[in-house]
Amino acid sequence: MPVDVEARVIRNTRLSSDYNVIALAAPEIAGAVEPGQFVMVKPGRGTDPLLRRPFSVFEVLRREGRVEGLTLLSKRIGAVTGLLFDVVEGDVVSCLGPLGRPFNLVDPPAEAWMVAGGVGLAPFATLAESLVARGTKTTLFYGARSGAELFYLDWFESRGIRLVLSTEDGSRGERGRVTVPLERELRRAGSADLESADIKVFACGPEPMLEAVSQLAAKYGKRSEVSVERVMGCGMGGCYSCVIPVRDAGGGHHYVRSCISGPVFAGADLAWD
Amino acid sequence: MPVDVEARVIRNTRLSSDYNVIALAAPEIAGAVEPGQFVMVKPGRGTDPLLRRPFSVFEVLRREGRVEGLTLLSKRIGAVTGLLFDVVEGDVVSCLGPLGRPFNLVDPPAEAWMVAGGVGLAPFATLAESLVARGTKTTLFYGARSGAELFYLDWFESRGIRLVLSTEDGSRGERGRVTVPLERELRRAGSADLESADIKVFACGPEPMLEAVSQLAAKYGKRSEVSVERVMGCGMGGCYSCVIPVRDAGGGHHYVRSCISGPVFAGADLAWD
Amino acid sequence: MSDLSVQIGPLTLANPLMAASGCFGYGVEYAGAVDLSTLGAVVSKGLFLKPREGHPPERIVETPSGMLNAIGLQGIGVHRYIAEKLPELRERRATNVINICGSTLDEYVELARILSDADGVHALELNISCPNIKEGGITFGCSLNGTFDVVSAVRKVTHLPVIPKLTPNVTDVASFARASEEAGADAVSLVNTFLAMAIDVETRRPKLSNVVGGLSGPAIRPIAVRMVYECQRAVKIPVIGMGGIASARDVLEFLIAGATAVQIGTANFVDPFIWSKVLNGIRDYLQRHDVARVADLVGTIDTSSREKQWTSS
Amino acid sequence: MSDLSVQIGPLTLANPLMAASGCFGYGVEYAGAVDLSTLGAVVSKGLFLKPREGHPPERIVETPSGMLNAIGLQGIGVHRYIAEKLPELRERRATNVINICGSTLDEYVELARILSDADGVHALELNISCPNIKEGGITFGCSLNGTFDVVSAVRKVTHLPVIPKLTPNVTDVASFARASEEAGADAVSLVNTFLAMAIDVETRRPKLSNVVGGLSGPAIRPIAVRMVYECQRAVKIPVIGMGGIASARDVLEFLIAGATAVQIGTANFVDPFIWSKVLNGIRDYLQRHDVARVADLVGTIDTSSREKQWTSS
Ligand SMILES: Cc1cc2nc3c(=O)[nH]c(=O)nc-3n(C[C@H](O)[C@H](O)[C@H](O)COP(=O)(O)OP(=O)(O)OC[C@H]3O[C@@H](n4cnc5c(N)ncnc54)[C@H](O)[C@@H]3O)c2cc1C
Ligand SMILES: Cc1cc2nc3c(=O)[nH]c(=O)nc-3n(C[C@H](O)[C@H](O)[C@H](O)COP(=O)(O)OP(=O)(O)OC[C@H]3O[C@@H](n4cnc5c(N)ncnc54)[C@H](O)[C@@H]3O)c2cc1C
Ligand SMILES: Cc1cc2nc3c(=O)[nH]c(=O)nc-3n(C[C@H](O)[C@H](O)[C@H](O)COP(=O)(O)O)c2cc1C
Ligand SMILES: Cc1cc2nc3c(=O)[nH]c(=O)nc-3n(C[C@H](O)[C@H](O)[C@H](O)COP(=O)(O)O)c2cc1C
Ligand code: FES
Ligand code: FES
Repeated sequence: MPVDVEARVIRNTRLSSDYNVIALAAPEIAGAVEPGQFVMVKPGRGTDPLLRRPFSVFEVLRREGRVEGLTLLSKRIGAVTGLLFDVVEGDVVSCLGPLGRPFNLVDPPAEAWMVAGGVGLAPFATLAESLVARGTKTTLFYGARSGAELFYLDWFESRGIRLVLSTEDGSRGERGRVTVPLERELRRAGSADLESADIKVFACGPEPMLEAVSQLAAKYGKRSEVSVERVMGCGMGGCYSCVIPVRDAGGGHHYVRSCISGPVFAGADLAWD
Repeated sequence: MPVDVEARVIRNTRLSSDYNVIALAAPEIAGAVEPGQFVMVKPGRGTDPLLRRPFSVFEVLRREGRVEGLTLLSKRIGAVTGLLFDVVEGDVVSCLGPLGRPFNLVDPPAEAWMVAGGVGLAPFATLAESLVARGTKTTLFYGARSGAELFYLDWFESRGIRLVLSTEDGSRGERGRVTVPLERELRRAGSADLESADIKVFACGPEPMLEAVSQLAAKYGKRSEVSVERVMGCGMGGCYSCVIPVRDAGGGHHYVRSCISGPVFAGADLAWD
Repeated sequence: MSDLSVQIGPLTLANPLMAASGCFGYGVEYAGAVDLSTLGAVVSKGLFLKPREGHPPERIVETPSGMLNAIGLQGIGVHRYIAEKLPELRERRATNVINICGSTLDEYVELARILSDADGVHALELNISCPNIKEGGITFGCSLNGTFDVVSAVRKVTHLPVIPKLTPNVTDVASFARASEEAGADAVSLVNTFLAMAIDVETRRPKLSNVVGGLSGPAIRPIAVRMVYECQRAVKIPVIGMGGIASARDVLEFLIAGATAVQIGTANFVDPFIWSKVLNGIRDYLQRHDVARVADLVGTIDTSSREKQWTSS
Repeated sequence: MSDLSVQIGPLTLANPLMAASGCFGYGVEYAGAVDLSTLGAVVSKGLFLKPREGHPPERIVETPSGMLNAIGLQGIGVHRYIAEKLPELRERRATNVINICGSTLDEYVELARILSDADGVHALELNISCPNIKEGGITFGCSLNGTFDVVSAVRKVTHLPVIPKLTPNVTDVASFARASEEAGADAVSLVNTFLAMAIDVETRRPKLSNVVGGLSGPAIRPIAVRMVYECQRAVKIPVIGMGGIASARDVLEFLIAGATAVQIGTANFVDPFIWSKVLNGIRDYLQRHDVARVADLVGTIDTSSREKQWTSS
């Protein structure tokens, strides 16, 4: 079960005018979290903003071998992300977690291809670490609006992750959507001149991207798991706000709560229609 | 007219587990404020807490001859004073002012006797400075629950203010209410062996204390001015929340808005019932 | 430059922003903070025929994202208002809407008569919705017949635009808008405050001296928007919307829901300089969205479903 | 140690804290966060006879100190509830209040019949107040006759305590409490959510797929407290209060206003560990104020005037 921690802000690192990384002293959560799980956070006091907001756990912080806390990668889009952008060391952020179903890892000789769109990078640092620990060959396809919004590249490279970058404005990596290089490489992998063709695709980003990635994976016969971001009121299965349609046996769909049945789903299970 | 300043917190000094002094970078207000005027402040963002709260301007901060900002002396009793207790350097506090009618100063040979109960000390630092600048002999009668809640004594002493202290628990100064030494000295002044018997009494603190001080002043034939603290919604005369009954010519009373007709009133004008 | 003017019956407002009754004193209090001629209108504090002392303190209490008030309509009465406040308001070229309150139908009629003869009065807002006083007012506002009767009686004695102010404390606010329209109102305004209370649990006493009070502020905004939306679809006369407006975004939300103009109340307490900020925000929006006249936004809410609709298997 | 138990008709609750319908899943979701047997009761998510898919997203939107929801009563239906959820709830010794919703009077009756035979059901809460669905429900809740009819029909077919849940979207909620009492209700609960809406001004589309939704959370608390106060004075049966409760202080406010028990909804989303915090806060208060039984607090609001009262000269 999740725990609720009144976490002290250890530091707030601004990456750009919209993105920041907040380090929180929440070792109880950081020690228990699995890649793909999330926390529900609330900065400040008072009842406005009222509800917590969901965030992937970005990094698990360790110091002298002990888990010290976790970080969140936040993109400023509204009330709570605005407050998180402005927190200072010593402020307190309520942090409830870990929540949700994690990614299902893959072991060698299978490969892992992670596909991140923008702030969808967030779940892939912990996923990468877990994959690397198992010796799984891992690639990060990472797309953003511009080169200035591609973060933590060194972090991933230093862990031996292969990077395939794209930006909408072409300022770094390939110009255009991240699905373009993804499809090219999937096609190439299908033509069997790659070492291994057992590839699992993991994706996080805007839903149209997740849909495209799922469909590409299916087209090239690969498994996929996607982490969806629906508006969540509670993160615990209590409110039924976060539903997403999944396919059922009869060919129809039904709504499931993405907070407890997800946020990670097999790409093939979602009813993208 | 008042101005609204998004004032940066320069520092937050905790004086006890409930009292703190916040220095705010609001030179526009600090440069215009007169003793007894107040500001309406709101820390944080969002709509809870919603309304600003009134605070006396405690000190005017000067650096190299220029007005740098002002301080507030705050006692933690609820939502906003709780937030103010916890602000850290760099936080922003909206600050609207200066507002309200100031004290009417006195010139030598008249003397000024300031009577403060608890956080009612707040308006007397600026008042003392103005009085001292005019050469007016000034005494501070200052009562609190205990010696640990008597603040800024050195500050007043170093400016040549005579201190008469009292505490409810007797841990410093005289035991009991501040009105006891006040009455004793008023009586003595009445008996004319004091240098001057032209004394004006200024008071700020809980309303029962203000009532007692006004009545004592009247009894001994002295003028008094009191600064009242009613719940204020706007501080500008807009809401009619802050009313206080004043006497009218016919012997009755009517409500006036303490934010614009006060917060400083002649003790004799208030209808203490 | 976009056209910000809006039309309330025969009255043209320079822009859709009005200062809400009881939240802007008599207007003169704010003359130093805002040039009154730049407001769409100033709605006066609620006026009775006679001066009133109002309720004893506590008169307000803060609640989550809102406040309760039970001022009890302290006021100087219509005659002193005309003698002491109107001249300055005229001089400052304010558009003055007078919020009138009666204990009886006759009082509304008399107030309307008196004010129709006064120089510088541009419209009458009929306060039939104040939750804070026992006599009159809300007893009209909670009855369809009462509403119809007050509005038509006032209509008969004045050439001024008549704007009944509706209470949200009813099951079907749109029916009150319809009754007002049938009775000859030029517009309706809503919402007044929600009847509410708060208790000090330590003393077990109500926090307001009047026990109950009216809830205003951002807390009520989603309910007010819904009510404006309902009323605008029910009547042809303009709807003036209010309740918790604190930003340009909030004004736009009311306009899109169907308000022709809006009033700002509680938020003016928090920020007396809100007016120019909101006006600039509206101008900016109109420009970004290439809308020529603010009036073109009114009621443009698009409720057509663009969601992926599907049914269960 | 203070006695926290309260009596709702024939049913004794261990304490006055109930989890509000739709805000606690089916209860089992929260079994890891709170020992369900320590709650006064768990009110189920609203149940229809048949499973329902509910509305498409967006289903919620945050508002100042509140939230709108238009879930549309997605649910598994009464039969799967009995088969799949009740056994675990029984095992965890939860006191189960089932929130039932019908499109017709007959559906309420059938639901009541089915649930009366199920093991582990302790009371029925009649949802005649959901603002989010077009069929049934609120059409009963907004009509005195409708309320009377549903309550008396259900009363006839069940031995379980019957608790109609009242809507706040009416002019005079106390009259609905009276109609419920006359029809044989064991208690009434209130408030359900306030009909409200929010608009995305950039797209000019409603933020909820259902256009309108129900406002809950701290924003509505002062209105809910007032309504509980009014109902408690109008009826002899217990009143179960809710609306924006987020702390022990808030619970005490409702009890003092006249609620015998309370429900917590939205605040459970914000803090699923709220239950023990609130219980501890209540225990602490009872001790500080030397109150032996929490039931002794109910309706103890003191409205006698102690203000200095005087009239104008
Ligand atoms: C499982 C999960 C993990 C997430 N991880 C991260 C993360 O690691 N980093 C991060 O920055 N964000 C993450 N998000 C998204 C994040 O929760 C939202 O950005 C946040 O809730 C916005 O809150 P706000 O108060 O700033 O915006 P609000 O003021 O609540 O909303 C501003 C606008 O954004 C829209 N909006 C709100 N939530 C979402 C959403 N989930 N998706 C798209 N639009 C939305 C609103 O409708 C509104 O129009 C995650 C979401 C989920 C569900
Ligand atoms: C002109 C003026 C100058 C003031 N100067 C100072 C100052 O320099 N330093 C300072 O610490 N305080 C000062 N006050 C009082 C200060 O405004 C209140 O303490 C503050 O508003 C409380 O806000 P809160 O959000 O912390 O408490 P809330 O959460 O709003 O209230 C907590 C409790 O305190 C009660 N309360 C609220 N306001 C007052 C009040 N004015 N008097 C008594 N009880 C109240 C409430 O009813 C409630 O029960 C001044 C007040 C006025 C009118
Ligand atoms: C302190 C106060 C006093 C008010 N006085 C009046 C009044 O005299 N007449 C009236 O019609 N409405 C009065 N109102 C209601 C407001 O005009 C407005 O309808 C309500 O506050 C909702 O708008 P808001 O949320 O922007 O404040 C008053 C409101 C407040 C807060
Ligand atoms: C997401 C959500 C779902 C709800 N579903 C139901 C429901 O199924 N049946 C019902 O009677 N009330 C339902 N309600 C209303 C709550 O039970 C409660 O009456 C209301 O939210 C006010 O309490 P609160 O402010 O503590 O949330 C729901 C409320 C919310 C927020
Ligand atoms: S977020 Fe509440 S059920 Fe998923
Ligand atoms: S505080 Fe609003 S009138 Fe004085």
